Amino acid sequence: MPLYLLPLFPLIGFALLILFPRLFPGRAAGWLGSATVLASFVVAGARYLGQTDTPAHEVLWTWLPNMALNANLSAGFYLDQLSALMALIITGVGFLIHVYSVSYMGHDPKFTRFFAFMNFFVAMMLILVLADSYPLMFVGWEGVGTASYLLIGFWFSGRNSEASDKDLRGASDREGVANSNAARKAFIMNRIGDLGFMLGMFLLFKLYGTLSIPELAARVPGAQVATAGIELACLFLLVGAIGKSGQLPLTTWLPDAMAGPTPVSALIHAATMVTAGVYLITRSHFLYDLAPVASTWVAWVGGLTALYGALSALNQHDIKKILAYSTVSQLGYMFMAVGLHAYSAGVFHLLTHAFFKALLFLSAGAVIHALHEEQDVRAMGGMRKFMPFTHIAALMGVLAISGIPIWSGFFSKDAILAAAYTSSPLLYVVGLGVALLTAFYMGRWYFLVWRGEYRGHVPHPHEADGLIKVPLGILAALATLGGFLNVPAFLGGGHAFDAYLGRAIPVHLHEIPAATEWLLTLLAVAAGVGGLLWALAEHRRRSLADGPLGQISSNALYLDRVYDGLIGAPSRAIAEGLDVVDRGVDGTLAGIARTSAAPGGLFSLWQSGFVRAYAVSMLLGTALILGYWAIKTIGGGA
Amino acid sequence: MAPTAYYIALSGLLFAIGMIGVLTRRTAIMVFLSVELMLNAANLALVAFARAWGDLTAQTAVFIVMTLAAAEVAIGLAIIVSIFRKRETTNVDDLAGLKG
Amino acid sequence: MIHLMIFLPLLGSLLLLATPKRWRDEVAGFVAALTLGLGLLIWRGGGAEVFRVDWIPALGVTYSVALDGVSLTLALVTAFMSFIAVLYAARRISNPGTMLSLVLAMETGLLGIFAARDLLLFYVFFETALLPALLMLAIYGKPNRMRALVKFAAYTLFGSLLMLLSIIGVKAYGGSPTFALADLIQNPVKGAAQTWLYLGFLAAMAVKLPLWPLHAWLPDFHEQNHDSGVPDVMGTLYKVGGYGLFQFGLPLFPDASEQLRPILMGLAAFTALYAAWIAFRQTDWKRLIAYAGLSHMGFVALGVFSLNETATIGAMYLLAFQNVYTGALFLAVGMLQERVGSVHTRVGGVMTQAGALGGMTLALWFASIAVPGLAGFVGEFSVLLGAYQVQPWLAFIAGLSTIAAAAYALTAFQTTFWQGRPLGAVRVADLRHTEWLVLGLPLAVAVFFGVYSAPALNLIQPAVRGVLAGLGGQ
Amino acid sequence: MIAFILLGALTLVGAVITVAARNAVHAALGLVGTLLSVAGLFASLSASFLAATQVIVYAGAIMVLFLFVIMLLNANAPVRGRDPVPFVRELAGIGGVVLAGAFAVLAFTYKDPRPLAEGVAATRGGGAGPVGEVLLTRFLLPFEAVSILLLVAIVGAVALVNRPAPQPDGVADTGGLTLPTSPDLQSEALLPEKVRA
Repeated sequence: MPLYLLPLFPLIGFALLILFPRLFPGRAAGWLGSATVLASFVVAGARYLGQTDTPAHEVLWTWLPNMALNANLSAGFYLDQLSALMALIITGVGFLIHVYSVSYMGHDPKFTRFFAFMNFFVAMMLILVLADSYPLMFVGWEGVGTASYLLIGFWFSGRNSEASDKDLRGASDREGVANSNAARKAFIMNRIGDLGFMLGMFLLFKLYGTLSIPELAARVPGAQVATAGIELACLFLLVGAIGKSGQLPLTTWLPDAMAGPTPVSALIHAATMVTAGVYLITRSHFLYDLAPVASTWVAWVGGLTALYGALSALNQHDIKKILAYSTVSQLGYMFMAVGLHAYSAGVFHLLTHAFFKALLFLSAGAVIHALHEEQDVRAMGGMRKFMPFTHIAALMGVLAISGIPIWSGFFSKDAILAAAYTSSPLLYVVGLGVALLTAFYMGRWYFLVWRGEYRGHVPHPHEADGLIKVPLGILAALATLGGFLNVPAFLGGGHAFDAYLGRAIPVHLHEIPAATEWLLTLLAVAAGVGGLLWALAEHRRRSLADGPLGQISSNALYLDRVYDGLIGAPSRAIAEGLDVVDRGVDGTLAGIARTSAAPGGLFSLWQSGFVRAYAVSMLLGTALILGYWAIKTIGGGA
Repeated sequence: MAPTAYYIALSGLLFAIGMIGVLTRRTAIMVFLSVELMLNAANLALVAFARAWGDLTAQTAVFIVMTLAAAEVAIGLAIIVSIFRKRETTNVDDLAGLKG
Repeated sequence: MIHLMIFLPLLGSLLLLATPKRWRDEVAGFVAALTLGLGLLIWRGGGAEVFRVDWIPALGVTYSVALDGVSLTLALVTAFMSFIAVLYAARRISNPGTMLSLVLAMETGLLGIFAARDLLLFYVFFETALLPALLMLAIYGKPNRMRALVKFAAYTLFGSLLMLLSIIGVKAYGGSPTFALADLIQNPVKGAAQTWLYLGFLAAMAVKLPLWPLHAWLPDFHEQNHDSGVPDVMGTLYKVGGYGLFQFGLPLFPDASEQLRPILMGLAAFTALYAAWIAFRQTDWKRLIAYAGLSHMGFVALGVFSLNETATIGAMYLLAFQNVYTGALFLAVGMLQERVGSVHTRVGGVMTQAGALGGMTLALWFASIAVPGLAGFVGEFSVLLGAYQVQPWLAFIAGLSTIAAAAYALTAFQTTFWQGRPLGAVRVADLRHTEWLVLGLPLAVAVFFGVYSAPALNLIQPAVRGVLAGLGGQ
Repeated sequence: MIAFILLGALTLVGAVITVAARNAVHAALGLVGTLLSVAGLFASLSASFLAATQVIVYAGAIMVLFLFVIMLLNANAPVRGRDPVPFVRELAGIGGVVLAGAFAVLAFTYKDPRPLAEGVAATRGGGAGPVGEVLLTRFLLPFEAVSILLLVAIVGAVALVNRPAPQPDGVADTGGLTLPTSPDLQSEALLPEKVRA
């Protein structure tokens, strides 16, 4: 089966749903949308099973001028172990979330449009991971940004924009403005990153004369290029990755992006799109391997973001915002891993994170649904009684993300921490601290939502329906058992995942004595368990609602305000100023026109309409010319 | 026979007198009469040159100028008459509708 | 066939004056469609070779025309967008005879500009196209149109005058027997004279690009034009400065363009950023799109001035296809104005009631701000990539405008189409009848050439290579 | 030479009377004097046909027309009033003198290209025969054009002077001249009846 089928199926779904929405009454649109993603999943599965060690490269058609080696760049798809894995995650998790959405979005008037956008997103994400060149990857890159924009702003006029009640309408309008602003912010911040990505491409082209990834991979190791150039290119690409993955300093759009419907948060802002930055760096491993400084930057950006996200998550009160900051933090882990050249560990965490974070978001969505759009954790509690199935699923997710043994997060986080320990002790300490904080805020989330007494306003919350339970169940199973794909050697495993990915991405094996490994593992587990126990203790003391750090954490370390003051406000002011200047250029010219019209005024005085005035002018002119002529004749003739 | 230069000088003088008339008189008809003077000055010069060069072309031109003058007088006087009817004046300074 | 294509719209324009009112729409549409059809036939036939006869032998003016490569691409886009403009004008404007006639007359001027291979003929068509543009503004403009009109005419005529002088200078100093491009290239001007003549030529092209600081006519021109946006489409097509520089400027003034490269590139990059930044502040849709177009023109100029093959290809690609989506955006604004009675960007909530209009506008905006997969990206990316190879910092400055572009486009879109519809505001109808075609066809073109660029690339790339090879560089 | 001096003096005297006379009839008569003198000058330049035409057409037909109009409009009353444009008279005087001087200077630098007798012979005395020959062969087209011009002038003169039929409500037609900016034209309904008569 050709690779282009992968993005083609969801694209067809998108085209049908957006062009002919009337053809799909009721839930038909949801089923069509899910079916196209399932079809892609089948293709991805088939390609995975039929995969060999040589990557598949299928060229489609000529696209961009002169951007391959002495030729025009073609659009084409490229499938190696990394992209096969990503394609499976995207279509698999994507399919589950589509099914979930059929129920979750069932009552939304824009149901069809929602699935159109979701399909569009899946198609773009598949193009991103399957692209055989950086520009084509950029298509998917901005395409997912576009989809993200559309979906964050899905309720662009609020959810009650047609309400006749004045208060309801006013609230809806405010919600609309907030949603729209969040969407726009996401797109613009992504664009900042995209400029970095573009500059990286330009520099790569300057250095190597091609933007095709296979050609680059073949050319880079042997080429005689100054290291500074590679470092700079890698830093440019890092800017791109930072923008897409919500890393510091371009992180503030990601928490705001929770304005979108919950399945969107699960699919785009947790499981897939935001991990594109990790994918980009892993895909460019042949460059980062040659750029130690840039790699260190990647690792530190990741480490600091992990810390930032964890600190910001400590005292959030929105059920989705906690998860959003958690995503920021976990993405930081992945960056840390790939920055330390532990690509396999980073991608493995990407995989397990996709499972447990999607699971957490979807169960949060189920709760929000049950409580009629209530999102404040202080108005929840005790949901365990009302929604036992969802509770179990959510618990699996919490245990996974906290790194409790046998759950998937344990294995992936452990690998990252091990890599950090060998490369940079300082980063290891940061990582370990973040692990503790993670366990705490996830424990806080769990206890506030599911335990204690019910504080909600809805009399009898209902358990989710079957369509929601199935994806939750599957994801819970994956979040629990996914870690066994990559059991490390000292635990008696065979590094199956590392070996698989190692066929495409070189794995830098860290030689750590087994004893040290055990020690590291114990420390990590201790951090996870400690964090959960800390949360439990606070829960017992009923002081959990007010997390540590107070306002500083709630306001996400005031980063938003700093940006608005440092960048937003000045650039608006400059725009204002330039506009005035531009009209002023006009003004200046108008002034010149007036000045030149002043002698014109004299002339118009002369144009008095009196015939004789005109005649005198004529006479004077004639007399002047003839007089000059006569004088000249006298002078010359004499 | 007087040399051509004399005729040209006379023509120039006549032209200048006509010009001054055009500029100083305010009655439309007087302006018209002065214009006729200027036309005659030009005619005189043309005929003088025709003799100097022995070419009848200039005389033809003078003939045509005369015809034009006739036409011009016919139209011009008609305009003056109709203006006078409307404005009861032939003072050119009152006719300042072309003010810029 | 090429002559028929150039002059058919003019014939149609004259024919319209003699057509009964009820048939005017049909006649104009038929003529515009026929012109486009002829263009496509020429394309299928591999373009039209240079056709040359003497026009005014005493002055050395020839009638030399050709449609190939870049000029064919632009001519096709012009014919296409004129057709769209005619479609919309027929639907929107009551008793549109004069407007249709002017649109068609302008189409002839524009096609002539692209086809001309004689500098003086180019100048003649250049001025021919100006007249309908002025008339459209004068007849159909808004109350403050006189100011805009005077400004537009003053800038353009000032530039044209300098261009005429340098055209004459090129022939005089180079010693060419005629004004035909081929002859002029055979007899190049040498030394400092070339630089001065280039500057004169540049002045006209910079007005028409437009390039900062000669752009001030553009926002007023669009702001004051008819609400339907039809004249704006033609005005967008009239921004032929980039083409003129490429087709005539580079071959005739190779040394000068090499010499002035950094300065001109700087000016172009600055224009791109400056316009995008100002656009952010605009609250009038037409001014906003005008500044957006100005920003694109900065990119076009950056590509042409860089003398880099990839960048120049990108510039021509961008020049051709920005006509499509910028023009369609102007028409979308026309539709918006018809519905809400305003071109202000703070209307709010239009998309809650007119989903298709909002969606199409958004998609066209995405094309305009160069989201990959749409036509704007191919051009803009190539320009930036090429320019980076020559002047990295200038490419960076121009690249900043992609961020500003997202800001201005999405802000205006949001405050008009998203958010809540004000209580008590009139209900907005969605797209109807031909409006679907008017927005849908350009969008389809923008998508098609964003994904599959080969048809246009096959025309542009050899032409650019030919011109740049003539410079002896790159 | 003597003839030239005499005729030239007469011409200038007539011209000065034309320009300076307060009475329009006197001015017209002065012009007649000038025209007749110029006719004499034409004769002295051996342009006999033109001299005759000058007397018949100019001094005869045109001047009669002038006098007729002057009498009709009663326009020989001098017009009084301030000059609306400053220094017109002074400027006109200076300009006129400079012009005349320049003409004179230039005229006296002119040298006859050949003996004048040769020229006279070449123009064959400028009689009706030679002039008519040139006029009806070489300059046939201008000749015809001029005839058409005359026709147009006649029609135009008739159309201009022709008074429109009075409107039923007593408001006179503006004759197509609608210049709303001029208050004079709008108040023309108030014109005294005798002007229309």
